[in-house]
Amino acid sequence: MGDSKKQDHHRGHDHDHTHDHSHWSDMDLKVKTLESLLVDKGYVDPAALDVIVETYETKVGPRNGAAVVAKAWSDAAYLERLRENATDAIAELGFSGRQGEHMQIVENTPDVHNMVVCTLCSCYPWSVLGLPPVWYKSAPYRSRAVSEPRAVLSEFGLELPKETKITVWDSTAEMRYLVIPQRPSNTEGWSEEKLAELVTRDSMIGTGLALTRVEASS
Amino acid sequence: MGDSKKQDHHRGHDHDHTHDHSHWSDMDLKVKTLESLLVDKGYVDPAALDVIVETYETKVGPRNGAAVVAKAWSDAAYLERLRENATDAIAELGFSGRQGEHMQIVENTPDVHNMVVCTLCSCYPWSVLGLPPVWYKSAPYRSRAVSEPRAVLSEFGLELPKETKITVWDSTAEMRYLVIPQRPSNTEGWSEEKLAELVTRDSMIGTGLALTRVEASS
Amino acid sequence: MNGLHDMGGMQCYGPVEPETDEPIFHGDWEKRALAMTVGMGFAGKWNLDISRFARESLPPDFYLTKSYYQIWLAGLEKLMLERGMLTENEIATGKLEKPGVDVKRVVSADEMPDALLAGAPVDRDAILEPGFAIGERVRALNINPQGHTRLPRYVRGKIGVIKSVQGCHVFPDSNARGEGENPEWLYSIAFDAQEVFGPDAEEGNVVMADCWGAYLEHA
Amino acid sequence: MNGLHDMGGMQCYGPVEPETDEPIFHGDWEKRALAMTVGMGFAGKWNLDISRFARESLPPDFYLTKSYYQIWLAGLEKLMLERGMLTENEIATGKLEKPGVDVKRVVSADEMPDALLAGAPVDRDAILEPGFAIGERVRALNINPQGHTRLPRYVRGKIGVIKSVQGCHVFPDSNARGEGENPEWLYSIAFDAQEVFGPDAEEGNVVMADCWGAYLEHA
Repeated sequence: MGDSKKQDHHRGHDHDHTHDHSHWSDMDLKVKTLESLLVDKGYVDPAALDVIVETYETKVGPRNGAAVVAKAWSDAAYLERLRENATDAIAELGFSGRQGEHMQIVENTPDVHNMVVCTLCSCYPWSVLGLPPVWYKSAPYRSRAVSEPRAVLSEFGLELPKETKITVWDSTAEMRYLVIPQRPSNTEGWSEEKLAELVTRDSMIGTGLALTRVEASS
Repeated sequence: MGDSKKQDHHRGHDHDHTHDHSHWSDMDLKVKTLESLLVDKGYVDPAALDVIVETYETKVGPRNGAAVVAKAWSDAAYLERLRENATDAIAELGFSGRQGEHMQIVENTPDVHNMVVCTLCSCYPWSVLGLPPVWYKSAPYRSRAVSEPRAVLSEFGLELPKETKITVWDSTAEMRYLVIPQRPSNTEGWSEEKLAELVTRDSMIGTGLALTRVEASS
Repeated sequence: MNGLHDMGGMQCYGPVEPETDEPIFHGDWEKRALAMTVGMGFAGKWNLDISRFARESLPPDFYLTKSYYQIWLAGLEKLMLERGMLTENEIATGKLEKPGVDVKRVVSADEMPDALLAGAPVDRDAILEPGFAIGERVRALNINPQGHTRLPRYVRGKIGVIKSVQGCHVFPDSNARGEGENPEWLYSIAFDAQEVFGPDAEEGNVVMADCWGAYLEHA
Repeated sequence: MNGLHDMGGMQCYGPVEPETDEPIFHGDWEKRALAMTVGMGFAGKWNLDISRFARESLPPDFYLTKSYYQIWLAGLEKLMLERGMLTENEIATGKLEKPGVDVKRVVSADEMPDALLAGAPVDRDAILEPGFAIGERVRALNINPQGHTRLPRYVRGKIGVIKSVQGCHVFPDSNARGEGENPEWLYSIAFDAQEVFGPDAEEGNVVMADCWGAYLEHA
């Protein structure tokens, strides 16, 4: 695949309006106005909207997924249940709902690295990872993850061995994929809680690996 | 192919900056500045640039192509030369040069209507048609001419008989295509000059037909 | 619809550039945009596929230059305008012109946690047996519908192998037209990267895509 | 490069809307933008394919939202900046910072009419015989090069029939990289519209595309 550096040519030209941050106070006003209308029309309860925000700001996030991964690493029977029916096995830990209705795990091995994308919009396993980061929804990631995954991974600082092949999961339907990264070495006997600290969000998307012992302690 | 009306959904949303005409005085300034630099650096002769403008503003335009078409309609030997080597045959009338180095004619019949596009940029037979109109360079035309030509033609008010099939010529190389429209009926014995008045620019791109006698006189 | 949203395989967008801080929300408006989009889903005036199509059929320059929550907001406004739930003038002025229309459900704050946990599964009881089996070679059809589809352009016409049968799921193409769920068997299909992207792609890599039976033929 | 410039088959751009008046130029700046672009071509610092790639690799939002002459201007500036013929600061201030570099040719006003009439033919003497013959079935390769190519995405992997052999023409893919003209035989190929765009396309319609031999294989 091509060297992504070669694409830098397209960035030399000055342009003016992509994701202009100065619009954001305008956006606050615009969105407040819209919300008042929805409330006045009786379409939504603003307190219920607060609950949605609170849920995704404080409750549902990548620590959910990290708990699933840590348990998968520690508990062979649980891993088996994840393989059989990930939605149910994840629900055992209390994680379910929106954008997690149909879960499947994909397990990294020394031979195959898995990586998840949604080329068509921004599908992402909310119930285990929370809301997607901006880059996951961005054109560079959505366009190139499928066609040049190794170049994309190198932009995350991840250089896989040449022998490791890459499988990219495009979330074109309502299936949501959770990558189970390889368990770092020298973690035998660790508690699930301690293991979970090694599990980064990116390692569950496939744009990173789980932290090593050394990385985690630094 | 789909009804183009169905695409109107995408136009309901208000947006702000496509081809913003208010920028044009800024553009005048910007372009003047650039030209001064090119002149000061000795890259161009401004009087030579004037010649380029004058050429495409007053000399090279669709009347060139119309003369070719009128002669093709009137002179069987000329038509044969056009078929054999359009570049040379067109040069007989004094038309040659930029974006006309490699010409081919494509002849409409009751069975097949020809239509020309450049999906990749804006290739167009300058030597016979002059500079392309804005719509020819626009995304709607470039995208849909190949996949739904009949819907595109209907946006030009051209409804071909169902039996007439459409061949679309995508100008992906340096070949440039000149459509020879069907000769309007009841024009026997007309002079080339008079025939040329029936030949519209769009009829030589394939997004129109030659004018009928009635249309031409009104 | 072949639109800018169908990004797989495009090469013009430059490198991926993660933010250094990665806040969950960039300003309050993003919080409310998310909450309104999720919250209005309960109103039952559209389904998931209709809302996806509303976003992907926004003007291309808007889709390309705005942030994802701006796209969500614009999609939400469009859906409500189309259904007479809101007027252009109300959006512009913020002043109520007419009362709200009836909606299916307004979720209260108390009900919301359970409503979110319940989600909205799209698997349905099957009427027919699956048309394809694990291990079978299939070709993704070369379709170019004007409406919503979840078959990306980059797999059309390409051959892959069925890896799993994921159940019978709501079919987006008809659901987005409001023509019913028409559940279809969904398959996870492994496409060889070189089959999909040619010899420039890396040998041995695989692209998995989930495709409904209606997108497939035996190969 | 799979970019926004490769528009064939996209369905998101709405109807064609011709102008009512159709002026040749919309303001003086368009005249000078055309003239400078054509005029600077004689300088010999780039070729046609390099200049096309400069335009198509502009930032996608710029490419999508600006007028064609604005794209030409931006492409021209980019080419000159890349070659040290101009500086960013000079463009911003209009003040000359350093003298011009040597150019191959500065065409005078007197010479310009003939220079324009001469054009710049791209046919070259053939070394090899054509690899394909009229009437032969060929498949356009499924290539996805990062650089410039003139094989549109919509014909890749599709089968067509050779209708004419157009001569041996400069090969854009290598010429755009500055790696030489490497002339290749050029063929006009008829693709059945349904082969290219599937069953939604109209039966009997044809899409003709000009393809170099390097884009083709026997089918």
